[in-house]
Amino acid sequence: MSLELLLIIAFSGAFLTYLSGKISSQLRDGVAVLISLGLVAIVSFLYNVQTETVFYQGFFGISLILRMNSLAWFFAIAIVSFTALCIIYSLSYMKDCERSNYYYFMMLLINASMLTIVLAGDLVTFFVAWEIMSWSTFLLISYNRNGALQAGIKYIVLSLIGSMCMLVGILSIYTSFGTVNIADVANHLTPSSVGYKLFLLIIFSITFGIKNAIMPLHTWLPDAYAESPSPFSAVLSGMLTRMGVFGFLLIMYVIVGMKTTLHLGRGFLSFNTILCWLGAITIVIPTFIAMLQNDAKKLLAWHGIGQGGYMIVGIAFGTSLGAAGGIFHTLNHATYIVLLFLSVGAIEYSTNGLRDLNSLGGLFKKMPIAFFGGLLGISGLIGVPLTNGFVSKWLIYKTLILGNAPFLAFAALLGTWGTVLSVYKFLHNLFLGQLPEEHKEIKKAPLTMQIPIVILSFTIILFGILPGLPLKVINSIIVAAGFQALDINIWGVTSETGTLNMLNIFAAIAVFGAIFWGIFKVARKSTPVDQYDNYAAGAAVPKNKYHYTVEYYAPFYRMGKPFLKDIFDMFYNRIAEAIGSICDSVRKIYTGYVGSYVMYIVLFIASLIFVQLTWSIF
Amino acid sequence: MDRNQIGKWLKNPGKMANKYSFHVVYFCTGCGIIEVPPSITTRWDAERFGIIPVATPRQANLFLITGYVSTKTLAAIIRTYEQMPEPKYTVAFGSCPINGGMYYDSYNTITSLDKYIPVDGYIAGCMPRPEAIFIGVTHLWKLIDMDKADGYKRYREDYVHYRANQEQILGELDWPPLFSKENL
Amino acid sequence: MEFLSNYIYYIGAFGLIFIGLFIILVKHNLIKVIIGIGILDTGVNLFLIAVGYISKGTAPIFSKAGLDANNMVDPVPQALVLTSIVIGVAILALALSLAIRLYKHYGTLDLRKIKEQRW
Amino acid sequence: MVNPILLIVVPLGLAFALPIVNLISKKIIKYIPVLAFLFNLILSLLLIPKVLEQTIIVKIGGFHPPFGINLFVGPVGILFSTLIALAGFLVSIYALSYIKEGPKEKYHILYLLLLTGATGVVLTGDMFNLFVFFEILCISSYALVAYLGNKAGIESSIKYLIQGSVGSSLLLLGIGLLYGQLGTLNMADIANQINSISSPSIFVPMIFIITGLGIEAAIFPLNAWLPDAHSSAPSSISAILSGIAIEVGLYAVIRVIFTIFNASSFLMFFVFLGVLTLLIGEMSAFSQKNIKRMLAYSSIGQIGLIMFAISLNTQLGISAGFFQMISHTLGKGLLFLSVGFLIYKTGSMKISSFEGIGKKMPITSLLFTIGAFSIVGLPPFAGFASKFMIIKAALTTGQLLFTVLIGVILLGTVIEGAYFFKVIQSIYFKGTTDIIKRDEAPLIALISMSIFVLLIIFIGVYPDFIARILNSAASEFINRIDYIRSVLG
Amino acid sequence: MNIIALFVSPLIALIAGMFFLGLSRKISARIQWRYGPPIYQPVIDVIRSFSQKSITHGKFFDFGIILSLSSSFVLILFLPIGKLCALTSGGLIAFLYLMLMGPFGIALSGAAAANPNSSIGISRKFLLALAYEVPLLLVLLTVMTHYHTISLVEIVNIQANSGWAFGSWALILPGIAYLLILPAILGMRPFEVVGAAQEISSGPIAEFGGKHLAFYTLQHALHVFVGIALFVDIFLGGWTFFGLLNPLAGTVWAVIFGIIIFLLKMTLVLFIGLFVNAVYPRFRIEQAMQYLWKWPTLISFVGLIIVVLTK
Repeated sequence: MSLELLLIIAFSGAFLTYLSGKISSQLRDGVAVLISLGLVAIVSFLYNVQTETVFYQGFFGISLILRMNSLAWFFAIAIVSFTALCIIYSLSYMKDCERSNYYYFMMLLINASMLTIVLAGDLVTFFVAWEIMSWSTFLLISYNRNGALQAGIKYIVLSLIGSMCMLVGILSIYTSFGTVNIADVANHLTPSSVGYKLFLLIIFSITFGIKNAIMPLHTWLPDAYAESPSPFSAVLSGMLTRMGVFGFLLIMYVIVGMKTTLHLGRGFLSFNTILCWLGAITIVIPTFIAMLQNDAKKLLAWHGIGQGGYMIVGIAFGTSLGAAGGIFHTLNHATYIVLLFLSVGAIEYSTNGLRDLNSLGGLFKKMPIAFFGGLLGISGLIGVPLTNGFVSKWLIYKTLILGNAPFLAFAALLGTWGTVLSVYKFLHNLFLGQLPEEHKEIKKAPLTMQIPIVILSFTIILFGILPGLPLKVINSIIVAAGFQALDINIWGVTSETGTLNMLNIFAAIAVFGAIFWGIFKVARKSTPVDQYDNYAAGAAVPKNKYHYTVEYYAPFYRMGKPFLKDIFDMFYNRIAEAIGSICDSVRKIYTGYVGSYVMYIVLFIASLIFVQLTWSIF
Repeated sequence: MDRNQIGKWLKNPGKMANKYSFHVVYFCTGCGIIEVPPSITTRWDAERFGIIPVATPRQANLFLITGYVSTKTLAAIIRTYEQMPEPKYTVAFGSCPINGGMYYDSYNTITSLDKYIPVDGYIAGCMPRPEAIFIGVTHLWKLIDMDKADGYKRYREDYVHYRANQEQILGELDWPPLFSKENL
Repeated sequence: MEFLSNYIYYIGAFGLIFIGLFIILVKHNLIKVIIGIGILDTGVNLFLIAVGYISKGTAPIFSKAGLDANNMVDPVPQALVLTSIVIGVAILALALSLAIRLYKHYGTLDLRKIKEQRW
Repeated sequence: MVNPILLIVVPLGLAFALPIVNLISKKIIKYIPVLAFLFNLILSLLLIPKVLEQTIIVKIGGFHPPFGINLFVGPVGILFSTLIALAGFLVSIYALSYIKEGPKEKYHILYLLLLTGATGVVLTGDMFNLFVFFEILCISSYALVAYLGNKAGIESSIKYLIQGSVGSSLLLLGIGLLYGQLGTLNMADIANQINSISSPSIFVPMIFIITGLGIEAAIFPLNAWLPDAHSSAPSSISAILSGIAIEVGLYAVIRVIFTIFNASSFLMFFVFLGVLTLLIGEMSAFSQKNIKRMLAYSSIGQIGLIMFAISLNTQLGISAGFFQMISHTLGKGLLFLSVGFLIYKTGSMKISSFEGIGKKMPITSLLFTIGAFSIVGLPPFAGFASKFMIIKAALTTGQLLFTVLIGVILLGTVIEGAYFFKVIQSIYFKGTTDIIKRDEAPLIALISMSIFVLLIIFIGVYPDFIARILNSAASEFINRIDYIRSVLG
Repeated sequence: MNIIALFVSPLIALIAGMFFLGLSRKISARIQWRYGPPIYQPVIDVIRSFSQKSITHGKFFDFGIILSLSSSFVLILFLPIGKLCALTSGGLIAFLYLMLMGPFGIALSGAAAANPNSSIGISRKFLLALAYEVPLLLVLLTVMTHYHTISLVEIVNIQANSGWAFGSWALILPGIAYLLILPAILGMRPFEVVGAAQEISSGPIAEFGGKHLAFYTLQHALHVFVGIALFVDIFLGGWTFFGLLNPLAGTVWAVIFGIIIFLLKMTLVLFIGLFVNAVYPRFRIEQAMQYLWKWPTLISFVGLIIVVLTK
């Protein structure tokens, strides 16, 4: 199966889906699912394939290349599988929505463009696919109207800034070396000056930092996640944002090269240290801002930013454990954040679009599948042992502590404890507590929405207990990047400085769980009671009001609110306003009075003469 | 005190533990509550008998009704009693819960509490001193030993009547019956 | 004095050009501005003629004997000016017709008040 | 052998024949421009391979170049004439359904004249001829701007006229000064002799000529007429003005600078002017409420970008500039044409009135979106390829200044992106969510716009298709000696 | 050894934990001039709870508390009790995460009860946890950085050779910080904000009765055990006592005496905590957070900086 064919299927599948939607919606659903599952199948057959093909030479004579290696495969399989799950989920979620043809078209187009990004063997293909991804994402973020419009503009403006930076970087590579083939560029770059490498790293870091929402550049993300349709939020947070991580891997460890990247600068002023610190800031601040959110999706969005920080810290720290942890965390993050968004989507579906954390509650009795999805999702997000999040976070922590970076480790650990608070709030306010009367009878989430949730929940546990499965692929990635290989077993990581064996932790928890479950069963049977048979100091339980949700961490809010503002967002907004007003005043030079226009003509002549007399350029 | 007799423990640990670990819900309806603080603090130290106050009926096994019971508080008393897990014991403290005491002719005082919930023991007096509480508790121990502190069983058996009595004085109750037909 | 006689046409031409430009710049009345354009045009035309004109020159007819080629007036600028005049007329005509239509719309010819199209 | 002079003669002749045809039948006149530009397009396409082999010099009346008027059909000329014929052809197809009111025969006459003027400007090798064709272009565009006869049209037209006639006077003055010193009007001849006279006396005519042409080319302080005129004209004319007229003006400016005056040192000033034009254009467009005005300001920005590219004065830079011209013609033409029907159906130019139009006119909206993407420079559309080339050209020079200016230009692109994306949002994601009856633009207009889209995508994906002609066009500007030699022999 | 530890250490922890609960009640009583309950009173309470018929608010209400208790037991396996340590996988980081699971299970269970008192209690619990985790993480990071290992067993073993951490000048500040936050970790006064019986009806466990309460009490006992044991392991050298056990090295007696020394040390630490507990009133949650983020954090931060700089 050649890579061109894969991409042709991906892109033409998107168009095909759109066209079949014109005929009938069932056909379209079928085609969309078929295409997305087909891509999963094809990509999984490409496991362990190493190829490189030139597929097009018509663009200024540049050889556009597709290549497949372990890094590409790892991201490709993640992209196609998560998209496939989200597509399946969308079947019922988007059933009665307007423009659903358009929605599927865009989903598959984004899927195809992401696939192209990871398969790109040269920077031009990379950039083109990156841009297609950017604008199609914009078109889908705006899909929900109203608040989504502002989010879309924010996204596309930042995205454009990022891609312009990347364009400059790519073209400067092209002009210096005359090639954009990633492998060749890496070779050419080895002897070039440190300053040039640093320039490339910084300029690409801006692009990927914007996409991966590193702290001062994160401002597009919360709105965009919150306002998109939930299955797309899932793709957006799971894979699309993480194209930034892919980019970082590409620029740091493939293009510039591991050895060089890790030795740029000295001490605290080296490139990767600064990136690590940005990552640490990205972990801590968003995690705490997330605690203040009242919108379920916005809360998850802020965590999306925060978790991105772990990946950056892991990758930028530049040890084999750290890099493996960072890459693994990318996959894990995708798993649980997709799961969480899908769970929230299920709630939205069942409660007609409610996702306000203050007006829901007690849904765990009504929506058990979504609830277990949410529970496992937040467990993964926290990194509770036996979920996959634990393994990757463990790898990152360990590398930070043993790498003598206790402050970074502190930031990372603190982020986790902040995460506990906010995700618990998420779970509590949505699923636990008192079930409001109005939600006693809710729409059942259909099977197509439950299947992805179940699959993802299973994946979280599977990768949590047997982390060796994905770590094997990741090991080959980091070896290709020039790191030392890790000693991977199916159940974890072996090393002299500390072994992780998930299987025996699992066994211990399972045994004790079984023992106490047995004791619990043997002990006197308990009476099930209604939620209204509840302690209320002898008074009757008030209906719909007996749930503590608003200002859940009130004491902390009182203390923290003055400090926990998204100052960067405010800063950017102020800049945008300033630019707006400058633009508004600039156009005032077109006064509408002809005399002044003629005056401009005279002044132009005068200025030409002035320039000539002063500098005599002619 | 037979707290240290291992034989008895092995024979019926549940009963023994229930005797020596009274977690008490004090229902502070009236002036009787004033006698409780001295009894649980340094002067009389109820904790040496294993008696400690708890905040919720879910964790309690002893219900101490300290003072007169008005119609309005009766609902709360019934609810609290029903929320306690079995086995559970009720002790009425002072004259008022027994027969209305000095409020015997008030229009809204319940004169006989045991029409509405089963009462395992009464501590008479207006007010009874803290020592009386301890005497009451030792009596309760004896009753438990003899399986005579069976108020919760009676409540279950005669629930229909208790419920009828409750409804008679309180009107339509806004909570469902504790025991449905299947539970009985 | 000789300077003046040599350059009188140029001075006149540039004088007209500057007068025209001045009118366009300063006057608010559309008709006056159009007149200014006319004057500017005339000035440029005059300048073109002056470029080719030789004082006391003759018509550039080679077939006629006795005429000194060095003393002939350059015919090209005259041809140019002819074209230019035609163009000027076209512009003036268009401008005036537009002015009439503009007056119908605005009820004024004051350019300071005709500022709907701006910014 | 086909004679390139037909490129000018046929539309001009048809323009004059049109009133006579009008007497016979009022129905067929609107097909005349279509035919004329179809002819021109075919002719130009046929000429391209020949011209790329060797430049064609047409000597009118058999006079030899320094004395007679000649046409210079080089790669640049043929590139532009193809572009003009293409745009003219497609827009005239569009106009078949778009122009429904007003004095139609006059529209078609003026339309033919406008494009004749444009073709003449790019093909001529004579300075005064340039002026004449320029005036044809200008006067017909003054009239066409006022075509609708409404308040805005008349006002814009008169303002355009005032500035334009000042400009043409300056141009003529410059030509006169040049003639006074060199005694020739042939461009090649002037170029040949230009080094023989002192620089101040070249400089004065040069600034007059540059200013005069610069007004039509919409260089920064001289472009005040542009937003008014482009927004008030009928959309088909806006497309031509934006896609052809200002680019022809810019062609004339750079022809003067490169070939005639060899003023490459002057280009440094033009680099800054270009960046300034771009910034002013994009910033003015940013908060526009009127869609056509926004597009007009965006054109100013694009002109700035083209100026910047060409002023780099390298082979790559100039060809990038031409490429940007092509993608701008296609993109902006498409935008104006699609907006024409959006305005026609909503009855307003306000962006806010387009809310939800994406449901009513899905195809037109899609075409608009693709045009906008191309103008912003998103792949895989033509705008990306040209922007790619421009940045590459700027970075190839290796000068820090250009790298910094590229940063400024990309900032302008971001602003451009912001306002275009806002419009796209309001087209698709605002307004009512109810199902609205489709009310699409007429088929014939959609076809013509679709051809634009196909070209945009084709060139965007396969820019090597036009690489050769761009390259030889750039060499024509770089090697002025060849130009002089090929004309003077 | 590991197999033995697998069975023995949970038992030791459970017994010691219950003993500590009883002891704390007794000691508090004695400090307050009361006679106090018998030292085995918590056991009676647990048996009593088991004998009672509890209520349940659904499957999840049960699940949370089982999760909490079983993960607390798993936590014990990671803790070196004397020389016994069943599991070392993951080291102190895994240990930290498992420490989280106990409260998390209770939080899930409590919230499933649909009682706002529970919710408020949980919110306080998490806030308090956040407040003491900041200094605690700093302290643990200091220790890990100083000894350059993430394994608890190794930390104890290093101390066997080089003396107690609390005795070394580099780690005295973290040790002090840990002592300052110990009451908060154990949920004692002045940080008894979570199960504040007087305001929020004992908080997260407001709906717990019968076996749920019994499980909770066991979990609480283990939690107290872990909180103190961690301090002993990290700062007081675990089983080591100035080379006292050196003659016995390698024999079973060394293990047994090691455990006894370990438990004695724990008792000592508990006493310190209890004295604070008995005489102090309760903080409000804000005051608790402000306190914990001020002095202990500052001290442990300075300690970390010292360790990093002297590295």
